[in-house]
Amino acid sequence: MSARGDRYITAKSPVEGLRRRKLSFLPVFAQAVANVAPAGAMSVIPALIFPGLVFGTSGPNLLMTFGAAMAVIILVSFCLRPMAQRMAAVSGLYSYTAKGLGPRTAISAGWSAIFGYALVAMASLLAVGTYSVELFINLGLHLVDPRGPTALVILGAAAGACLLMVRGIRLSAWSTLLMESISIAILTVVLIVYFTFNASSVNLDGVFAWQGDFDSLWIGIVVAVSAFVGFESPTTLGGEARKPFVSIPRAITWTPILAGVLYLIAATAQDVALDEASPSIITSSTPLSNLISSTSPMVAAVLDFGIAASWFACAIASVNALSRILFCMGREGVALRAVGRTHPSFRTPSTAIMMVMPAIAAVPIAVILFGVSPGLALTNLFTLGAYGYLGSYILASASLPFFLRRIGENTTVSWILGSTTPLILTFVLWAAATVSVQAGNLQSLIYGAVFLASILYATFLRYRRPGRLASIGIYDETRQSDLFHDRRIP
Amino acid sequence: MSARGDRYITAKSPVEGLRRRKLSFLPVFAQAVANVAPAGAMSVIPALIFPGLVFGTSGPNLLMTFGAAMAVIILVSFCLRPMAQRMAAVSGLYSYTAKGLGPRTAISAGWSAIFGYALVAMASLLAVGTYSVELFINLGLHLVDPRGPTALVILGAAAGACLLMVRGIRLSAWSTLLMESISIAILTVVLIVYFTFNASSVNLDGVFAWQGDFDSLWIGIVVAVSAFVGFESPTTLGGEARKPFVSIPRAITWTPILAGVLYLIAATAQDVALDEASPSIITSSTPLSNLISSTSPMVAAVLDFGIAASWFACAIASVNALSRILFCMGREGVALRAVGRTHPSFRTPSTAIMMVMPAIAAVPIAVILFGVSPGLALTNLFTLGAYGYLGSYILASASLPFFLRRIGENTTVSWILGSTTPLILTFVLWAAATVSVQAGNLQSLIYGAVFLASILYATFLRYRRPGRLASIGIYDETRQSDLFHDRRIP
Amino acid sequence: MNYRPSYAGTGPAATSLRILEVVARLGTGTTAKEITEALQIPQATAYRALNALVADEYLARTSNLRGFALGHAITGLITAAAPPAVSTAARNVMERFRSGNRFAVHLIMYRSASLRIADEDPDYPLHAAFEMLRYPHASAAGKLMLAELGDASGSVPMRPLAKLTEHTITDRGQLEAVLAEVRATKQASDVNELEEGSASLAFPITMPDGSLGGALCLFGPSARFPTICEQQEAARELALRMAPLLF
Amino acid sequence: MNYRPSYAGTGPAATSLRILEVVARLGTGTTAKEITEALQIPQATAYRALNALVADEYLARTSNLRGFALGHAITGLITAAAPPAVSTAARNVMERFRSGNRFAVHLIMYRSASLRIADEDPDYPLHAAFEMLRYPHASAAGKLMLAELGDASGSVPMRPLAKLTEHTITDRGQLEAVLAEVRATKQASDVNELEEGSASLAFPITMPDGSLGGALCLFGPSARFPTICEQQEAARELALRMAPLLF
Repeated sequence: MSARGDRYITAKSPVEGLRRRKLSFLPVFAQAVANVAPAGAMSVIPALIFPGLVFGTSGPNLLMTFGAAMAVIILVSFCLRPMAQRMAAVSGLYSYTAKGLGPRTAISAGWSAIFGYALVAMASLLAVGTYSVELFINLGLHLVDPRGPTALVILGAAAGACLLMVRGIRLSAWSTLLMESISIAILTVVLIVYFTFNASSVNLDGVFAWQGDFDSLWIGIVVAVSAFVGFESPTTLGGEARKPFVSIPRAITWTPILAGVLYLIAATAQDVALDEASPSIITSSTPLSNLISSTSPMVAAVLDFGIAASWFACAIASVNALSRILFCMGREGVALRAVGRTHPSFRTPSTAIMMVMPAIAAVPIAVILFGVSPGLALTNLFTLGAYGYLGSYILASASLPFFLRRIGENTTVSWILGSTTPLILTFVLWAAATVSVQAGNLQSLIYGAVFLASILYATFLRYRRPGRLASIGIYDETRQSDLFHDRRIP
Repeated sequence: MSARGDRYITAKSPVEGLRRRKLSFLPVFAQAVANVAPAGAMSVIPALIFPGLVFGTSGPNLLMTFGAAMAVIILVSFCLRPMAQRMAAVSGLYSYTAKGLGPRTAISAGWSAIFGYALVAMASLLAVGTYSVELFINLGLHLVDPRGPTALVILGAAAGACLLMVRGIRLSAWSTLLMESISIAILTVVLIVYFTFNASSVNLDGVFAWQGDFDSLWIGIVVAVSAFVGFESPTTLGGEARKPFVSIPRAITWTPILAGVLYLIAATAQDVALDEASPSIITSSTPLSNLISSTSPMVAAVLDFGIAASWFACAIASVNALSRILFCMGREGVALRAVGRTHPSFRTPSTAIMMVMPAIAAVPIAVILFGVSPGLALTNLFTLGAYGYLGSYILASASLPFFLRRIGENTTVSWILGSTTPLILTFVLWAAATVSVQAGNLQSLIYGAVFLASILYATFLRYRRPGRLASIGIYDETRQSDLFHDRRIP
Repeated sequence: MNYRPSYAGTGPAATSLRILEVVARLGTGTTAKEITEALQIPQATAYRALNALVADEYLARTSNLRGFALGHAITGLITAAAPPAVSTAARNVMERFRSGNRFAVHLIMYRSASLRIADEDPDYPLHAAFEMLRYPHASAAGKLMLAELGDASGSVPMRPLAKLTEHTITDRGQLEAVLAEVRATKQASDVNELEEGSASLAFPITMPDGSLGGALCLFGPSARFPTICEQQEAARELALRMAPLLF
Repeated sequence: MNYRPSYAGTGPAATSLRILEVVARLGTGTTAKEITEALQIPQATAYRALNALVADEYLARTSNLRGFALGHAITGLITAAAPPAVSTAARNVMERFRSGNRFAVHLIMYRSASLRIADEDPDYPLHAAFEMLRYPHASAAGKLMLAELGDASGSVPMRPLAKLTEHTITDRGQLEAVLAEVRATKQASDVNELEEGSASLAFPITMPDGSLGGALCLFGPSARFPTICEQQEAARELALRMAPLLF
């Protein structure tokens, strides 16, 4: 039947050059978990972004906020899952949107996703630097000015991440798995130990109390959602996963659930722990570490190491995902053709990785050298990144019913999911933007500008390069070797 | 591969001559339901055998009794199911026992089953006669002596049944399905109508009350179990069912459940209805009919027709099962070789049917002509039949683990099921026999004599005809046509 | 040739397919124990899957009830999926014929009421291969098959007849008339029916029992149809020579 | 040839197998709609089964994601189950050879590391066919296969080597030595190893690419083994002549 499938099975894959179908389930799962960085997020985000909330005076309670965020993200994963079961995407939500809502919308989804991954990668490197220096301090090193060492650590981390990523997806995925496991283990042990020693002073009343209003709940949910973003990143490994239609749907289904459970536990724990902490600790950029260091600097150092490892893994995972979207855009001709190149022996999108990594490292280094507060910078970078993710989630979720209809597998459920999920996400994004604008924050405007630019670019392509626009939506297609081997037996 | 499977696939089936794999699920299910005869049983057995119990003064309550009996029977069906899934038996429990506990034990199981089927068939014909005459009376016919017409009806029914059975399993199975459906429908409608019109006088208190002692409970269970026997009869249709490994396990799993539910409803209804009836109605041989006829003779006539139809179907189903066991025994040489013949065009074990039917018809005719009370005769025939069934259930249930071990599919669950179920059944049988002997009843002695005879016969075969003993256990083996057709394509 | 157990699946369907594969490999008489060992699956899983396969007759138990064999229900899948085998000798005969012929010469085989391209002309690959497989009423080779099947309406689901070109026969009555002619002349033709501008002639290759096993197809531009028809005798002779080499 | 949908099953495995059959029939590009129509099953059931089959790579989606094709995971089953095809021409050559030979002459083919009896001598059916298929180390044809497979221990699960007769080779070292000799002499023998009193010689039939495709086996009483060996040249010549007719 070899010649028969001409129209159906292309001879040469559009994403040729990646190491195909070699990645087993665990590294695929690690990509999702690392990009979410639950260890990092549960130690930084709640404490960082809820400084006013954790006091429990005017904020909604953490459990409810995280629970609602988890529900929203699970809805998104329900929307992505059917597409992940049907298409071995290399550029994730970008290619889903291309298949569902068309190439022009896909440009916006792709740019949003790249924006999100880039900012989270920057924030991750910044967190790596901050926690590493905190680690040195807890180990007893006396630093006159932490800015120099922080910048150096960021530079080193960026170089190391770059090396791992270029050397191969398996190496980078397994190292993220290792680091993420270490960090989750450390955090768990430290929290257990801390609570065991401080059990007497634990007061759980505040955790389950409802003291906020609904306005603060919406904002809380937006922030909490940002602790889950990245769970969708295995959708960029469709070309490299061994069984993409098993491992990717499974990874994006279970990551939000796993992360959600960890967050609910950590939120409860920190709510209790920080309830009695002094304001200086709560407003620091490494609150959990500071809190613990008042008990034991050595334990705090271990904790710092774990959190730094988690963020390092997150940086790798983010850039891995980002580089694959860029790689596809390069292949399609809607980005620089050069980023569509793969490394001949490591079979990774090395050009894309090498091109984005300097920019990603430059931002946190600049932040540090210009003396911006790391805490403030982290907040801004994470929140800005979350806009990008949410934007791509909205477009990809809305793609589901159109995607299924296009391939002739229309279902009613897909229309329900594909309409409610984007509506909820849009409401969340809108609520966040409104509050942000009222607070005089430029975040929503920056993301708005990026989104607008993507629309302009898509329009430009529409009229000037329609051929390139038409080529959007490449993925890891079925190859001859995936088919029943129609050669003579035996 | 045709020649390859010589040792594994026999060229000629040992049960050649039956119409193979033509019977769809419904007639298979009908065989089970008809043999249980729920419509007949729920109108006769509880009222018939519980005359002392329905008064509610010293008896255990009906719901609990039937519930316990249902549980026991479901245990038996769990034991039979794995064997039915693996072996397309034509002689039911006889061949299961042969495969599990060996041919000598199988002789006892086979004789017990034949004994059970024969006695239930006799009782069924008697019930057909009794209810038909009751029908004539309700229709206004004045009969001087009901014995003559009853005997004639029995003779006619036996002849009709014989004709249907010889003409083909499909014809007889579909007619039993039809009759059983009619009778269940009639009974349901009549009971609903009766209770709707008499709703004011219904008193449900007695139904749920526990007034008995455990001794009477055991006896009650034995009697109630006899209302379920026959559910296993599709295991004799392995050669004729279209998909024996689907339809037979399904039929023997669902029949006890369906019958159990009907019984629980009917027991409740009758308990209530007969609670207020006069002793003359309760002690009559057609109590439900008499009860209703006091309201409307026309409705009672319809009810009589339904019950008679149910028993007629039961007679057919019993003899169908019986004749197939005899047929296999004939083929194996442990019964008259002649009964192993099949009808050349109807493809039924016609010789076996023609040989047993006269004997089966003779007994109820004799009972009637000798003026024995039909009620007393029914009780004795049904109870005696139940001994046969229970005996075969005990041996077949105990076969399960040995059967599975012999075919290399040993499981722990089978040992648990295969030891507890026979123990419970033995206890039930023992309790019944004890009470029966104490009451001076010969039933248990008669069955004991049959069982002993089967052991003696098996011992005779063991020493005098070991070859015939070795040939025991034939079933509908896989044939060449069941295998992947290894002929040239297309 | 490689024994390594084939790609492992996760779902219940995959377990069943892998069990079938083991039975196909080891042949009639494969036991449950051999299956659990080969697949490294729990006994309970294996028994459940085995009983389901036996119930649906994809497997059958051997007379001792211990062993398994492939059941008749799998025949359809294997028959449809097994690639047609064309020996070197047969290929050589085809090649020699092609070298003396201007037109495309394809060898078709029939499998459970559908077509398989057994030997494609390397110089002129089939354009409309997909349509040929899917719409037998539109091609010469397809018509040969429909004529052999007899009651085409009952045996092939082609309601309504798809219109591939202006000339495709979409009327059932007309198709029946054409099929009757095919039966009479023992050859079938298509001019612009499968693909605009292309014509073909098909000649049956019969199996030893006389039934239709394959077809020899000549393809060319529809304008050259008369010239294609001149090859008739040579093609018939080739079909006769191919039969023993194929079936 | 008959289109009627094959025997319908009830379980999820049956649904999957029937879907595979439809795809095999209709070929690459079969859509979900065509499958639900052919099988008369609910869409949701079909989609679930299709996605499970795609996940386990028994099916693959075509480039437009609408269509399906048989995936590589099914190869093992089809390869193992498909019956070996022996054409009339090949059978005739076998028959002519048999008519001038006192001993049994069987044609064996190899499929995914197992043997298939492709053409059995009608006058002397194989007694030990089951053992031949199951225990390749004990027969001449099996040894040819093991020699071709190279590292026999890794590719065939035969731990421990079954002892069929007193003479069966059960020592791995000894077997390896025998296999090395088989590779060198390009023939294999078995004397009393498969069945007491019987001996055989096997000669490889190679495929166009040079790999082992089948074997020609001479069977006779072990007492006559020297006489069987005299047929060597004739059998080798036959194997050469059979190759293009088979592969």
